[in-house]
Amino acid sequence: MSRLELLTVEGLRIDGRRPNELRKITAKTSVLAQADGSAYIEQGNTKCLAAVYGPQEVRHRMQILHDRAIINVEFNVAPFSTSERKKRSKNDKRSLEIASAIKQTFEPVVQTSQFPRSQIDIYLQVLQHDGGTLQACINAATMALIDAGIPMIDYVCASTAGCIEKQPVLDLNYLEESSDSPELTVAILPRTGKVNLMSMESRLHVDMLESVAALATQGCEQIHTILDSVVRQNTQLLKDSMLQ
Amino acid sequence: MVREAEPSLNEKQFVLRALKDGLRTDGRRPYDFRSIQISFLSEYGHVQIQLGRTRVTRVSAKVTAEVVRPRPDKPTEGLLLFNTEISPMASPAFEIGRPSEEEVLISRTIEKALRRSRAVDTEGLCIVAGEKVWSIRVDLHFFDHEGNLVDCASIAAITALLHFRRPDVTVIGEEVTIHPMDQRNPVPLSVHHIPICVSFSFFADGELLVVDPSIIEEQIREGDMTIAMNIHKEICALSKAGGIPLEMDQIIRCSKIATTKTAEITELIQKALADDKAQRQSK
Amino acid sequence: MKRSDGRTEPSQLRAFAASQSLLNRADGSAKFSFGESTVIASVVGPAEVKIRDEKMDEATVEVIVRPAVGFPSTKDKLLERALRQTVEPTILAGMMPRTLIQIVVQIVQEDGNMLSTAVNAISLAMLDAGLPMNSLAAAVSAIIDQEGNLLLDPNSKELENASSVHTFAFDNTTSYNLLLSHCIGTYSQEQYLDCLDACKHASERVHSFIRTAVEKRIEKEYQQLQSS
Amino acid sequence: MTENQVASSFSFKIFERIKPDEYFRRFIEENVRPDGRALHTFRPTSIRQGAITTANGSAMVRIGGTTVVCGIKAEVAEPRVDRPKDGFLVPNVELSPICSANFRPGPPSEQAQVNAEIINQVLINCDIVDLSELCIDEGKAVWSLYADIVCINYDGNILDASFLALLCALKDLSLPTAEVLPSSIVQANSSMMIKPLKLRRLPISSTFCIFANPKVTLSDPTDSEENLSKETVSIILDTDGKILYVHKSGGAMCDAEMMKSCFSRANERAAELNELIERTSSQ
Repeated sequence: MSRLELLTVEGLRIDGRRPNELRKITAKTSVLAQADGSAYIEQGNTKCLAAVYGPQEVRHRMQILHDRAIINVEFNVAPFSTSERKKRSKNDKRSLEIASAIKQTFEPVVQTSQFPRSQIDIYLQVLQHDGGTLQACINAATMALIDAGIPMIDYVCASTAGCIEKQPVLDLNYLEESSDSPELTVAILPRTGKVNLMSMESRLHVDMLESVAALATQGCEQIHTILDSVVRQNTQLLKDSMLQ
Repeated sequence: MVREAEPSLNEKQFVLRALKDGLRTDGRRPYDFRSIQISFLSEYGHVQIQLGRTRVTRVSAKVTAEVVRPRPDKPTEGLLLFNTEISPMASPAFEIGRPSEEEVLISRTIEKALRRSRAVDTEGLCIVAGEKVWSIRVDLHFFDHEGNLVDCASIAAITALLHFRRPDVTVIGEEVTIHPMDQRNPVPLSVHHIPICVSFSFFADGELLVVDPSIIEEQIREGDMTIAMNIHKEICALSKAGGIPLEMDQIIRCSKIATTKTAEITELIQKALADDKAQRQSK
Repeated sequence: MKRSDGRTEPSQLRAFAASQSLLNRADGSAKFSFGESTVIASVVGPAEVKIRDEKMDEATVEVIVRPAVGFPSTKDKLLERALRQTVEPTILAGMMPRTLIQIVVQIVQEDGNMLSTAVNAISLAMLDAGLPMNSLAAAVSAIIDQEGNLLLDPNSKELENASSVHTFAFDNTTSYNLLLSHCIGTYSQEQYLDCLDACKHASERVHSFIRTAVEKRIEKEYQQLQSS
Repeated sequence: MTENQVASSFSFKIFERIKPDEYFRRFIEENVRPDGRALHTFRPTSIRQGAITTANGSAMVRIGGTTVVCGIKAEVAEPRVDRPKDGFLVPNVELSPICSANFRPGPPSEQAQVNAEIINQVLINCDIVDLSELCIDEGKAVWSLYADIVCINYDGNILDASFLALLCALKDLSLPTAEVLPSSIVQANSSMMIKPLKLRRLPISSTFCIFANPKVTLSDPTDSEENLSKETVSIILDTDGKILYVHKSGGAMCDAEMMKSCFSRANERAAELNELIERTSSQ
């Protein structure tokens, strides 16, 4: 396999972005009529839909917790989401891992102790996959939870960063992700800057970790600004419509 | 499924108070690993790892090889498979056929640390492109769960891969001959680097941390993180799936700790392999 | 005659080895080997049982077999059922109604006779777990090779040359009852009865070995108690 | 029916339900079984070959209330790398909720898997068929036979019924002649049908169950008899009186004398069924 040139001489990336530039983000909330809260997010060509149901009755009595709500996450990738049709079952280890990571990310953030003996369902559906599935899912889930009016201590904003030829780059796309370069996904709580989730694949020198993580954190903060403005806009609209 | 008994409030408080004073219930300091015992069984590639001395975490790994057809999209690459199903032998909380969250995370961490980081040269496993390749499978058997299965499993898997020998092959034209072990010396796999997992548990809002958590520490922890690293200071996998939010500095500190632990463990593995080699030759 | 692994007698068994209480998470555990064939068994119970499997008048016995390599196949299912049906009659299950006795068998190394090795490992593990039992099962395998010789405790090389494979398990009551007979291949009734007889004698040796193993362990524990 | 009669017929049904073992014991003491059979008689058995026209070979077998259908479908497959000449014969037993309330929907039950495995092992180990007869072109294409044994109605003794059904379906099997064209496409000529598989021996299975109190052996147990007795003996013989498979487990009542009597009953049964198979095949 001939190696792809991922960085041009001018330091531009394969899709023309600068190393520290995010892809275009579009976020919408309340996209589904049936769900208690829902969101749709596009980060470049990665498209993800999230639906939140609950707090509601716990489905399996075995799982009831008496002091807080349980969070249940289901993650699904549409078979048409990649260039080659790949049927990935819901129980494939990778999907299970992502679902469990998202669940554990939101557990300390959602104020579950306000809803004892109940369950909050988060359903995630990836429609188009172009790198950074996990970050898109987390961002979509945050928006959907906010849309559902479930109390949280903060936003959870996620972003990826990698390292190509010793140059830290932000928000990898599919080509960059699959080229064997390291990919770090970070989710932070923007208010405190604390790291909630961190996951990395492929090899990265430990001395680079700090700078790559710092870049990812910057990305998270940028995403936070975008998501926050969407939420504020929506709330403003809602307020206006109520006042009329 | 038999549910794992939760530690009592008293136990919890005891462990936490001790940790605040920098002590652990099994007498270790916070950054200490339990003693690692590596024992080789009679076959090549069959290793048992024990963490600790009395109440041990015990995992064994067994490597086997067979000749198969390669995947059509990767005709020149051999296969590397891991089987990490955990039986109720390790702890009655595990169930057959339905992977628990813990099992999924262990399996994915091993996959990422050993396969995604290309620890084993899979292209060297090709015999005839598009026709025949070696399929190497690593079966992990979990015997006792006294905390930190993932580190124990990663050490077992990589040690077994380093120890394994496959039968030699000669290819003349289309003809492939596989030489039985007793006719020609078997050959080792080519292993590029040795990734070692180091796990951390966090307590008291992420202020306190321990390396190589025991089972009670795992039960009462607020968050966890696993870093897989090799001796070249490359991080092969890092996963902190939720749990208590941490400061970035804390994570960077953990990566530094992991660097030294990795170096120590790698040395230990290499010594054990050298000892075993000497022993086998003297026989 | 000389056998492929250096044994000189057709009725010679490979060296037994056993250790007990080697796992700390299980209620009872044991490792048993015939030569290179090694099995670890663990026993948990009496424990909570799933409502679906609950029996009102006795304990539910579950056996799980984990192969040394790969995922469990239907072959292991067959082994599971044979093992369960062999050891179940030796447990006083009526004393523990509505509970679960879970037995996990991990095959460590395969060199023939996995069924008989596993029966012996389970027996030892159940003793270690302190389950109420009425007797103790012990098993031995034999083959009839292509030349018609009866060989006890065959290794995997001898199994390749077998025309039939026989495994028998007996309890240790005075009448020495037959608990299991699992025989496959082509053979006559006389050959079957010969194997039955040979295995019966050999299993007495396994029984006495198990007895000494347990006695030694208890003695050791007692001494430790005394000295401390 | 008078009121009295209703009451008595009602009460013996209740008796059967609440004290099944005692109900059964009273029958056995009179040397008769609840369905009117003597202790050692098998239920009436019938065979219909070629019951399914869409299959390459099929048979329906009834043993009393137990009905099974075996259909064999042939597919072209690539042989294994290490056995380039051998085809495949894959038996599969299906026990769905349709045939009895004992079975739950979902993945195959233990009983179904175990029966399929017994059939498979006997086929492999007892020299019944020669799989190289299924070769189309060495190393390139072989026939793979999927023998699905579906139970329609379950009333005990599934092993005997499935074995008999499989055997008759194999006897009924006919395949088109096939060749591998230079373009490596397999062409089948369905106008030329052949009977590729010769059965080297005719394995016939007989199952018995043993009661502890009173100590008796029953041939061909029904579902309710199977539930009452845990100890069973299955014997597979060929028509020359060679034993192929003996399995006994589940209790400690059976001794060598009982085994001998089972052998002689199994021999009689084998002769009887052999005649029946001959008669059906010649029709």
